[in-house]
Amino acid sequence: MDIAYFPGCSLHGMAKEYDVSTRIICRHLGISLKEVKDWNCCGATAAHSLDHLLSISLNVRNLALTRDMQLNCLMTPCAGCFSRLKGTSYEIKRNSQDFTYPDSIKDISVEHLLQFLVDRVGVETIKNKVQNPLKGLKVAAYYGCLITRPHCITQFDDPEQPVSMDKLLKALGAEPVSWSHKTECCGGGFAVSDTAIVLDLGGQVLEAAREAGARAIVTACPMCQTNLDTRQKAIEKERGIDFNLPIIYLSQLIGLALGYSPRELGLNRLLVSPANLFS
Amino acid sequence: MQNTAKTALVIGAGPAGIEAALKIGQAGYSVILIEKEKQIGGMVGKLCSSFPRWENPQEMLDLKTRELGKFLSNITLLTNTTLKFCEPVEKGYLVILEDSDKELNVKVDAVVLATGFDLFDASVYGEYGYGIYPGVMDALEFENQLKDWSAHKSQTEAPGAIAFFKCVGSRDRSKGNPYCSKICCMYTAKQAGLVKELFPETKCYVFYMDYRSAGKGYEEFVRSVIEEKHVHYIRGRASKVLPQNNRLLVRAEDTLMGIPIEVEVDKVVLATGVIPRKETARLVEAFGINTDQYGFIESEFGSPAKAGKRVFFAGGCNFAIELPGAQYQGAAAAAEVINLFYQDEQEER
Amino acid sequence: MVIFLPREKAGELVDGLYKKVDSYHLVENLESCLACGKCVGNCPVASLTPSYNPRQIIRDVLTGNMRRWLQSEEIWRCFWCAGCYTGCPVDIHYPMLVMQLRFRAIENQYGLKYFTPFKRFALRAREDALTFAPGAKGRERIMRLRTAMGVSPWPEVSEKAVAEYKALFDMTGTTEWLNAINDEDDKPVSLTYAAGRIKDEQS
Amino acid sequence: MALDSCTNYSLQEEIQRNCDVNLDTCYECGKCSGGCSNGHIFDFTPRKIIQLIKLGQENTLLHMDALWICVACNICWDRCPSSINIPRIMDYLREKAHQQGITATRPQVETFHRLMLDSIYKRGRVAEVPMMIQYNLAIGNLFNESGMAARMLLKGKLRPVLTSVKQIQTVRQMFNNPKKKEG
Amino acid sequence: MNRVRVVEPDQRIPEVPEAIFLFRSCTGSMEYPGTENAIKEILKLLGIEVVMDPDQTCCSGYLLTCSGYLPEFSLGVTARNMSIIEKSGLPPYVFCNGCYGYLSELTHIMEHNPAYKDMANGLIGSLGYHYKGGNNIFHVQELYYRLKDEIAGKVVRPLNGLRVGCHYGCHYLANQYGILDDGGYPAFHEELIEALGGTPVFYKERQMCCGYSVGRGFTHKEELVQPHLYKKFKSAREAGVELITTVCPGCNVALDREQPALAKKGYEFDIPVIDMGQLIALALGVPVEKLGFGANTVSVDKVLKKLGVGKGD
Repeated sequence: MDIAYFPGCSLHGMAKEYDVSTRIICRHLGISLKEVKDWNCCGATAAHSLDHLLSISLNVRNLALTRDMQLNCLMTPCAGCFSRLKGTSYEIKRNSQDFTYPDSIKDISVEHLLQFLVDRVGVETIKNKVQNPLKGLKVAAYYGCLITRPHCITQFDDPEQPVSMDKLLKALGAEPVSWSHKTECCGGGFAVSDTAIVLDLGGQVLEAAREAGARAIVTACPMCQTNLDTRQKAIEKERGIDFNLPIIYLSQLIGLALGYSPRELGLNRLLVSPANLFS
Repeated sequence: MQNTAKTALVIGAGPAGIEAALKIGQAGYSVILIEKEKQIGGMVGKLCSSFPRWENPQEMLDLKTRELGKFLSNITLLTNTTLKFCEPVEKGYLVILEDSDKELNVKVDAVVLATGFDLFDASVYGEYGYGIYPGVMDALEFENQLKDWSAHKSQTEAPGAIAFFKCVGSRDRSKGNPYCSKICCMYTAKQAGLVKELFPETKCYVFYMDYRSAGKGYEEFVRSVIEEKHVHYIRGRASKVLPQNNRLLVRAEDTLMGIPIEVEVDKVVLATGVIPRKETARLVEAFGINTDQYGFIESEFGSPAKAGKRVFFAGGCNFAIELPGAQYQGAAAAAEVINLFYQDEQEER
Repeated sequence: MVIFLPREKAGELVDGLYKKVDSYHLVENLESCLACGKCVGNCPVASLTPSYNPRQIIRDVLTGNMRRWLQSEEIWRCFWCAGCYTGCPVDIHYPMLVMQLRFRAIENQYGLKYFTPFKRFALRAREDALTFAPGAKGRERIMRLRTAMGVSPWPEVSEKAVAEYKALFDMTGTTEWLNAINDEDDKPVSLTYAAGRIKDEQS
Repeated sequence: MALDSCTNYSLQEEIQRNCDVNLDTCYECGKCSGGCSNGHIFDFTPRKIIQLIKLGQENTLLHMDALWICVACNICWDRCPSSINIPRIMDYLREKAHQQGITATRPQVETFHRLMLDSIYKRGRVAEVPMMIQYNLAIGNLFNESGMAARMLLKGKLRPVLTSVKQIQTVRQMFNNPKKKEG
Repeated sequence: MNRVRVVEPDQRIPEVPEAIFLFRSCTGSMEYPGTENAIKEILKLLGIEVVMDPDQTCCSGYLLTCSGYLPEFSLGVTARNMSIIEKSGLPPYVFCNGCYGYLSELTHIMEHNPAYKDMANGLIGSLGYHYKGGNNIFHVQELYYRLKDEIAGKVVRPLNGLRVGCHYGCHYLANQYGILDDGGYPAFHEELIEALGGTPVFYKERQMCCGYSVGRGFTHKEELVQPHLYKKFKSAREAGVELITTVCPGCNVALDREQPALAKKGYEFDIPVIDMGQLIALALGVPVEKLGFGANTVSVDKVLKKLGVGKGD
């Protein structure tokens, strides 16, 4: 099937491996991703923090570009972009802005990779395609703030105790641990600008995952990944605990199960190396 | 004199239904009292104490059972029985009652619905982790727990701390229940008080928005729980439950201090709100009567207990209600039925 | 920079603290506090020092949060006008609570600097059974005034009275208790109820 | 808390109009604040913020620290029994503070946001490497995080190759919309 | 809370005593000796004998107790003074709210907690005293109000519309073991003022504490007491108050002595503050030199001029 694909800035930068692996698994699942032509940044935290109207208009442009491609489903692997795009379509549907938009862009459904895989592709389909199941790999499924929250916008899974990713991971043969911080915030928005907050919040998440006995954290959000991955050293120093928890993208894990090599999926690009997980 | 010409069907043998059946039976008319459970008593049968006087509801039930026994000639009690089918006929209904093996066709002249209420399904609140963390239980489960504890007090070791969350599934627009379930404040106070009775060392925290104790002796009851039993009330709706070293960590704001706080407890009891029974919806359809937007039975204008043509109601199927209230309504419904029957007889003469 | 205020841990609270605080049994009905805040509305100090909040102090005593009020300057600000008590729907004699909170503070050597002036007065009162009896210069003035009115130049206080007043001081151990207090070991207090939570403190 | 002298009694209406919320539905239950990711370091918890809006304490609100440490995790919005969109309110207040040129209690946060917007203005997308450099210049610490940056560079995470939007003017014109004051 | 909070004057004082025990107030007798004297003069005119006992000591003061005296001591002192009063067999009258509140508070404590009574008796027993207990404490203002009409009849120097603002003082109002009038909104001082031919002014902050209370004037003068007093005086001036009356030397000290400090800060009020007794005495024609206005910081002269009383006569 043809799907409009919105990679977003981080997948063109720091989170390249996420982009790559997503494209790989989609190809494998017979989905042709049509990257939105000439897309622009969703505005991220900055836009909605300082200029709400801007953040709306930026995403309206993206939606409009999608419509020009005659596609009515826009999929993005980035939780941030997802939240902004979906939020925008939610707001223009409620018409809370005193502007009018072409109706055609209102019924473009914005979906996050996870939601897309679970709802459209289906866990079974993926399960059947698994080449080498990730036997007994204990992982913590980390959803973060933006994939399931707020429910009135995302309309996907339980906002507090989501299960979709756990289902997916089970299908891959992995063992998702049950843990407390599935949807607690890692402070990603402040990754650069206020490290103290990140160390505090991110630390809580890592500790929870460790206590639950996970050997890796699976995420579907480049901010969470970058944040927990790059800050892990600092957090370890602050808390005096040696976590050594690789933060792996969902798409990479699926890729592995589908039989692709770690190198193709860019697992080597993670700061906390997952090498020992698959040896 | 005894008049068995007229028969009333009372559906549900909770306090309201029993009361209605008794009054109608005592007035000399015959009554069929059906109960889908094996036991009579409804909700009350599941409780281990009552407010505002710490009485054991079981005693009250036994009393009522004895009274029922006195009127067996008039009152037929059928447990494990449900209403299978009903069709309106002239001055009454033709109903088919069914239990495990047999069916029973009767013509009844009036029907009293006393199907009671149900408890809100707390698992809707992901943040409280009901059904995920074993320590988190809803109000009824905790009543059982209390019964269990008081039964084998000696061999249970006291829990360190228990947190009670109020307004779970009540006063929550986002969950579609904007109404106040009315009884939770009181039964929470009761449960917390009982815990302190059993284990004085156990710390009890009640997270509340405000406690609503409108009723004879209710305010005094709650205050006594706070002042004499030293249950600790924290004003603020609990926000999150996290597992922490095999206990539960409760996060909330103490809105009186304006400070986010954390409490580590062993059990979390959710004071779940009140919702209409599913069965009620079926009956409502069968008898063609009105309900409010939530599915609670509505009374006809100007009448305390009349729901439709020869159909009356009592107790929890109308709204959350405590034991005495249910009995009042049972009596009220009975009065209407008796009056109706009397009118019929006048016409027949 | 970020000051990381921990979330308050209910576990750290002292159980039944109010019983320990109210050692003189002067506010035994403290637990009946309805937290209605009428006291705060009546309070002249609260209107000047927003962080001073009788309701919150009572609450902290009840919850057993020792730390905050013990090191707070707030408890030393109370005017003892008892406006709170006058209005209280359950007749909690808040001033009597504050009195005992201050005892505790002194025991733990917090805010001694607020007490030392009274220590001076007390020890002088001990000398002539009159509180606020001034020094030599003041005495002259008083005598001048009183003579002008044609009354005894100094209030008639008998030797007996003075002696027995002093005696009571010593019998009850008040004297050495007072002398034992010296402001060297004064521990600092601050507006703890304002700290970190509520920023603008302008009155 | 001392009530602010300059009270804006229309603040509540203003916020309700712009943020599509109804603050009168607030139960004051504090569920938002109890779970708030950063609630324990907020100077005003979300519950208080709503109360302050009702009291029209605009000045206090625009100067508070909470504006700049809210992580926009949406927990408050999602748990609120009246589903009040608190994150949007925070955005609105932050935007207002920014437009009025009130210096943020966390300047570096504001700087970061501004640089991000600049980058979007320049090429329609965020380019991490140049932005980090600018940021370090702005906060006057050239070697901030440089150690980490090096490690990321080794992993090939920081790619100097920059992609941009072709029809950049369509993006730029969004910036000059009348509603936005150039700050 | 079934305590009677408010009583009628003739319940409080069923019949007017021929003689009373006047409880000396330290502040009253030293800071404003005029107060004590005025009372004696008035009661002489009303034909009531005043008895004072040199053996009576300071009541040992709210100020000190609630800032850290040991209650053991305070109880002892109170018991001792009360037993002296009991010996005299006269009704005890105080003219200082401090003494009033303090005595009634501590006697109440001893009544409601016998252990303390025994403890106190144990203390004073060694000095040869015994405290029985169960007596009422009265405040002279209650007597004034009880005798309002007599006083009105005896007025020779009417206040001819002098705008007087009253200050009740907290420790009388807050001490609700059966006081005159409603602690929430008292008005009997105003009635007295009217009886004397003055114009009572119900200024906004008339019930506001004097700020001297319990010595915050020594520890928090700058940041608390002065802004606090500023509010009170401001509202008084806006209401056009020419004179403030107190029934407590302590309040008098606070309201009177603090005004120069406020003036230094640029808040000039210059409202004289005298004791209710002194004002009544004036109206009853007691010679002004017997009232010791020399003790006041804020000069009372312009009030005296308005009443046509020269310093001399």
